[in-house]
Amino acid sequence: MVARPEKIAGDSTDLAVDLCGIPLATPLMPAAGTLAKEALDRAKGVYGAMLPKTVTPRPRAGNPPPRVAEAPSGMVNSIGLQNVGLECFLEDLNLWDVGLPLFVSIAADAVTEFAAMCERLAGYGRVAAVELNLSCPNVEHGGLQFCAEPETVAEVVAACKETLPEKPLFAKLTNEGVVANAVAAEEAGADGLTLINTIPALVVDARERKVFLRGGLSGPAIKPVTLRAVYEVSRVVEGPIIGVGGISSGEDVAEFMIAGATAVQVGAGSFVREPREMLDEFAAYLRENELRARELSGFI
Amino acid sequence: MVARPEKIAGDSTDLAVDLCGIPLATPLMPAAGTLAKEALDRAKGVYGAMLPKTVTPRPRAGNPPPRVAEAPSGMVNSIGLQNVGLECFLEDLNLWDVGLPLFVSIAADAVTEFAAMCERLAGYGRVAAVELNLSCPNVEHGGLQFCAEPETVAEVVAACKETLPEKPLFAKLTNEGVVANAVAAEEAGADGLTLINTIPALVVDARERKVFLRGGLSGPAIKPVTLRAVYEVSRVVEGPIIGVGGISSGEDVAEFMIAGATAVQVGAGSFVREPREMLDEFAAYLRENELRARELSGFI
Amino acid sequence: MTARERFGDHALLRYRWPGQVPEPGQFVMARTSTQSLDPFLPRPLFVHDYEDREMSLFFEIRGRGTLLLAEEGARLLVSGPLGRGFQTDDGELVALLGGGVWVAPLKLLGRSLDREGIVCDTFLEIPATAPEAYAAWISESYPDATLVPTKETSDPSRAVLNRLGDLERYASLFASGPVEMLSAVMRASAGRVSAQIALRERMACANGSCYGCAIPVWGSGERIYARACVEGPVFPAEVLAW
Amino acid sequence: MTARERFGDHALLRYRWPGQVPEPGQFVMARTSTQSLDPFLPRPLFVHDYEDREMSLFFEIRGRGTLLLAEEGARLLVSGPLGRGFQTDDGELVALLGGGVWVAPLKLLGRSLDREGIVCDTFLEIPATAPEAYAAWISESYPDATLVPTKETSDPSRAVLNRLGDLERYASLFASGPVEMLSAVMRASAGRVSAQIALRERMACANGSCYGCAIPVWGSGERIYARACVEGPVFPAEVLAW
Ligand SMILES: Cc1cc2nc3c(=O)[nH]c(=O)nc-3n(C[C@H](O)[C@H](O)[C@H](O)COP(=O)(O)OP(=O)(O)OC[C@H]3O[C@@H](n4cnc5c(N)ncnc54)[C@H](O)[C@@H]3O)c2cc1C
Ligand SMILES: Cc1cc2nc3c(=O)[nH]c(=O)nc-3n(C[C@H](O)[C@H](O)[C@H](O)COP(=O)(O)OP(=O)(O)OC[C@H]3O[C@@H](n4cnc5c(N)ncnc54)[C@H](O)[C@@H]3O)c2cc1C
Ligand SMILES: Cc1cc2nc3c(=O)[nH]c(=O)nc-3n(C[C@H](O)[C@H](O)[C@H](O)COP(=O)(O)O)c2cc1C
Ligand SMILES: Cc1cc2nc3c(=O)[nH]c(=O)nc-3n(C[C@H](O)[C@H](O)[C@H](O)COP(=O)(O)O)c2cc1C
Ligand code: FES
Ligand code: FES
Repeated sequence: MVARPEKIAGDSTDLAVDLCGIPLATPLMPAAGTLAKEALDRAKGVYGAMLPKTVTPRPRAGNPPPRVAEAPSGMVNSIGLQNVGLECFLEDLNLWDVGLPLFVSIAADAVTEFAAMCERLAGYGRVAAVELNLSCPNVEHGGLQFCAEPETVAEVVAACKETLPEKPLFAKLTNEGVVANAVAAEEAGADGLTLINTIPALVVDARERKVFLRGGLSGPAIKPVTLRAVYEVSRVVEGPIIGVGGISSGEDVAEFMIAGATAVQVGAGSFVREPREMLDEFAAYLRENELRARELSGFI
Repeated sequence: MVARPEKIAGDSTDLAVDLCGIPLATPLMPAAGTLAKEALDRAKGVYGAMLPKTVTPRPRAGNPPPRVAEAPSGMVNSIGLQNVGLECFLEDLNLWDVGLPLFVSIAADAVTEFAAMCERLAGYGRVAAVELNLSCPNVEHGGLQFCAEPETVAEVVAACKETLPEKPLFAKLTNEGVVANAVAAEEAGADGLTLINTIPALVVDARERKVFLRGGLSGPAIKPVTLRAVYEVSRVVEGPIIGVGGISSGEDVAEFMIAGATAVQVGAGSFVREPREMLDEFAAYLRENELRARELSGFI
Repeated sequence: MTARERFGDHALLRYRWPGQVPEPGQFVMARTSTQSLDPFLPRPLFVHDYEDREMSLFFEIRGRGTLLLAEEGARLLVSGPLGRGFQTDDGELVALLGGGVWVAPLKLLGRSLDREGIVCDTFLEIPATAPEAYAAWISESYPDATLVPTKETSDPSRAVLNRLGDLERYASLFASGPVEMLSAVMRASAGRVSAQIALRERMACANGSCYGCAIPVWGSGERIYARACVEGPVFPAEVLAW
Repeated sequence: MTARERFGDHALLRYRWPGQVPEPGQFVMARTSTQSLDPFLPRPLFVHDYEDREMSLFFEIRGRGTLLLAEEGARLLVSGPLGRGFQTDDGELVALLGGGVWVAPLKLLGRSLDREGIVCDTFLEIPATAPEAYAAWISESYPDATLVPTKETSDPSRAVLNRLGDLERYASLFASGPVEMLSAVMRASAGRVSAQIALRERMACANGSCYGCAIPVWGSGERIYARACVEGPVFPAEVLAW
């Protein structure tokens, strides 16, 4: 890992990037579901955009514990989208006002609900962009994930683009079938893509001889898989890619941008290291290589 | 990780399992491509079966270096199936004679070639079973992997079963689409399944700003993903599953069997720890829990 | 790092702590390295004691994380203190109930009650199976505590409560022990005496972000999930929806 | 572990080695922990020196693995010696050519040539950029060596060769240095003098199993891949298919 520089990030380095016309002071932002109001102070001066946990049309209690388990160089989680629901979220929208462009991540049980949420968000000027969490079960299709097939991905994206034409729309996909889904999303009108969500995983408790947790794997363990997804997709789509999965250092940020990402999100990595340190490391990397952030993305 | 027991494995513990009628003294075997002739001594008294690197119809030089890179809790490799080809392999077959049932892993460019290899192997009584490496490119289908679709999986398995009806046939699958492919393989006549092959991954060299390696991820990093595959597939197939992916301790072996595996393969883990230690740990686990190996598999 | 002691499979770490002064019942996140990504997560551990800028942790060696923390010569990286601890406002007689390694946070609690001039009776369960060294250490570090060996009763979870006798004598109960003991205290205290209970749930972020450390509680009549790392780890018994 | 020295971003580790006696040019696999799965792979390092059951490694701190190995107080876990080293059978005048950190294996080679009564001239490239401490250490640990500062020439890769002069004087050349230097030696020696070259390629298993450490060589007229960990790391120049 790159050593921590004396200078703090930004002052001497051009970290700014542009995401569908939204100017970001740095290419880092929180991954959906990994930065809560209680920890907002970590965002200031570090992140280029704000992204709260996925919101659903109605409040969700979430899954019973255990919800997290450790894995080699990573963790498995099954939170169950615990959230207060769209209306409460919108009432408290100003809580997320930290002077950063606000991305809102949404999920729903049905295509029509996705579209309705976008329509509701259209009225909020403070919302800079919307991220569609397509890894949630599609109740109309027997609980199959929306991103299980390119057809449903296209369906959701098209419906949302129609009700929310004026704001950039990011489709967040899982690794399985990512290239086909990415193409489908872009053709249906997605302005950008967020790659990737957690990878389906299982943790077994050998002592109790039972399944301990069925959830999604994230953290450094999945970094090589995410980099592959970003790289392959960047070769077949036009729009910008937000890379997410396994970032825990400034060098990781550089790797994702080199592989084809315009910006990155930090999730599990922010639980074990300060995002500020990652940004400092990334800034040091840019200085050493005499590059500006925007020059790095899609280097190969 | 379980502490190393005083007793050495086996003497007090019943480690034996049965795989399609093939008795294995222990549920451990090498993962294809991770144990060469030079290291055979590690197999004796540890593994329940022998499994050499995948053989192809003709010799293959393999890929230019670099072929391996480290990843968080794992490694990425792109060897390119370097091997001497089926005929040389068969000439030196006795090299693999260490008193263990011999599994032979094969790969080919076309369905007909798979079938021809099986026909050739039929004559060799010393070959106990055949593992079909379906993660190799299908030249007839524009280089798409054989396990890219259930249809091709079924096609290869059926063709091989026809030319080699008398030996157990194991279909080795990748994680993508594993459940559908597993069902297809079993319906086409596969006696068992090997889950899983490496996960497509990319390693970026940030210093040089280039792709360092495009290959497959293996090692502990993928263990939760592999366990999930074994678990989900074990719920929909009848035949035995050989679990492979991320095993580096005796507790890992137990976890795979609890999740639904009848036996396991050790790959990258054997590069960093002695398989003998893993077996000792597994034996200690069985003693602590007063279980025999065969009682453990599919516990949940 | 000023001291690292081992009692069988338990360990006590002492180190200088120039940082924020901990409340009793708060916890820290502890790890041994920043270079390695495995074990990935730091481990949550209650602040066992704190005085004169020295903090200590008392824990059971369970798996790799605690094993590494207890290892001779290992580095110690601590962040905290975190969470919402015991609320000790009412100045009368209170009772401290502990069991197993979970007695850990009660040392600092006893110390601060003392400082506030609140009298407290301390009852600590000692499992019949507890190793010699461990039992010896407990009686030494909790000199005023009544030790309750759990063979004494058929129902270990109630052992300490039985010994406690009439609950109404106490302004409040403070409990940290095995889950069975905690739920027994919860039930017994209901509607009779205020009780505060120190809970544990697996954690990842420890700052409220991941929603991983879910504890079922009553929120305006509904059963909802609170986060042990920010709304806890200490909860009033009456809000718990176990 | 008997000693751990640092010269800028280079480190020297000395430790007791009761195990198998190493040949010059052989390597070991070194790591600092078995508890942690990250960094995952041990690091291949040439045996720098060996005498009286004491082995040493000399390496450059490149990334996390070597950083951890160089860290004060870190454990050291070593397996080996591994691979096929320098073959020193013919008893005449030979030349040792080294450069950068890759001079590492030449210390033990010089020692065993000495023992076999083979006279050797040693030429070591010192990059113009080399830190003071490093240069000082080199001249101290290779007292008889001719140091060749690479600013001396426009083509650093040939610097050592130029200094060497007439190759035919030597029965064989033994080279370990930067890749450019090695290929220069390979070309220059072709058909004139036998040369043995110490190569590096990324490794995983280090026992021949993974086919990861591929080195292109000529095998019965064809360009094939040999494995540096078992057929190497030292190769006769004439078999290399660079
Ligand atoms: C707020 C809080 C305070 C705690 N204070 C203490 C303390 O003062 N002393 C102490 O001994 N322990 C305490 N724990 C539990 C401690 O965090 C776990 O024992 C530790 O994380 C286990 O890590 P490991 O790597 O050793 O074991 P792992 O290998 O992670 O797991 C080994 C076993 O430990 C158990 N375990 C793992 N994580 C937790 C967890 N978060 N909570 C409960 N059990 C777990 C599991 O049953 C697992 O089988 C506390 C936990 C929390 C949440
Ligand atoms: C047979 C053999 C003998 C070696 N002997 C020595 C020695 O005596 N002294 C010494 O300083 N180094 C030696 N090396 C190189 C050494 O193994 C690497 O520098 C080390 O693995 C880097 O690990 P790291 O974690 O510090 O760096 P990493 O974080 O793994 O990588 C940092 C950089 O090191 C380079 N690197 C990584 N692995 C290798 C490798 N296997 N070979 C070459 N470069 C690599 C890469 O360019 C990478 O950018 C040897 C390598 C081999 C194969
Ligand atoms: C605790 C936790 C909660 C998450 N919640 C969400 C969520 O609400 N919506 C979503 O799209 N992704 C969610 N994710 C996935 C992350 O946004 C991210 O895609 C994934 O974790 C990979 O990134 P990482 O390796 O940096 O964690 C969550 C991940 C974690 C670890
Ligand atoms: C160096 C290396 C070479 C491999 N070669 C093969 C191969 O020839 N055929 C095959 O089916 N799988 C091959 N694999 C995949 C392994 O058999 C195994 O499926 C995978 O590595 C996951 O197991 P692991 O995590 O224990 O390594 C190889 C893996 C590695 C690391
Ligand atoms: S540990 Fe993340 S919310 Fe409590
Ligand atoms: S490192 Fe595995 S074959 Fe050489």
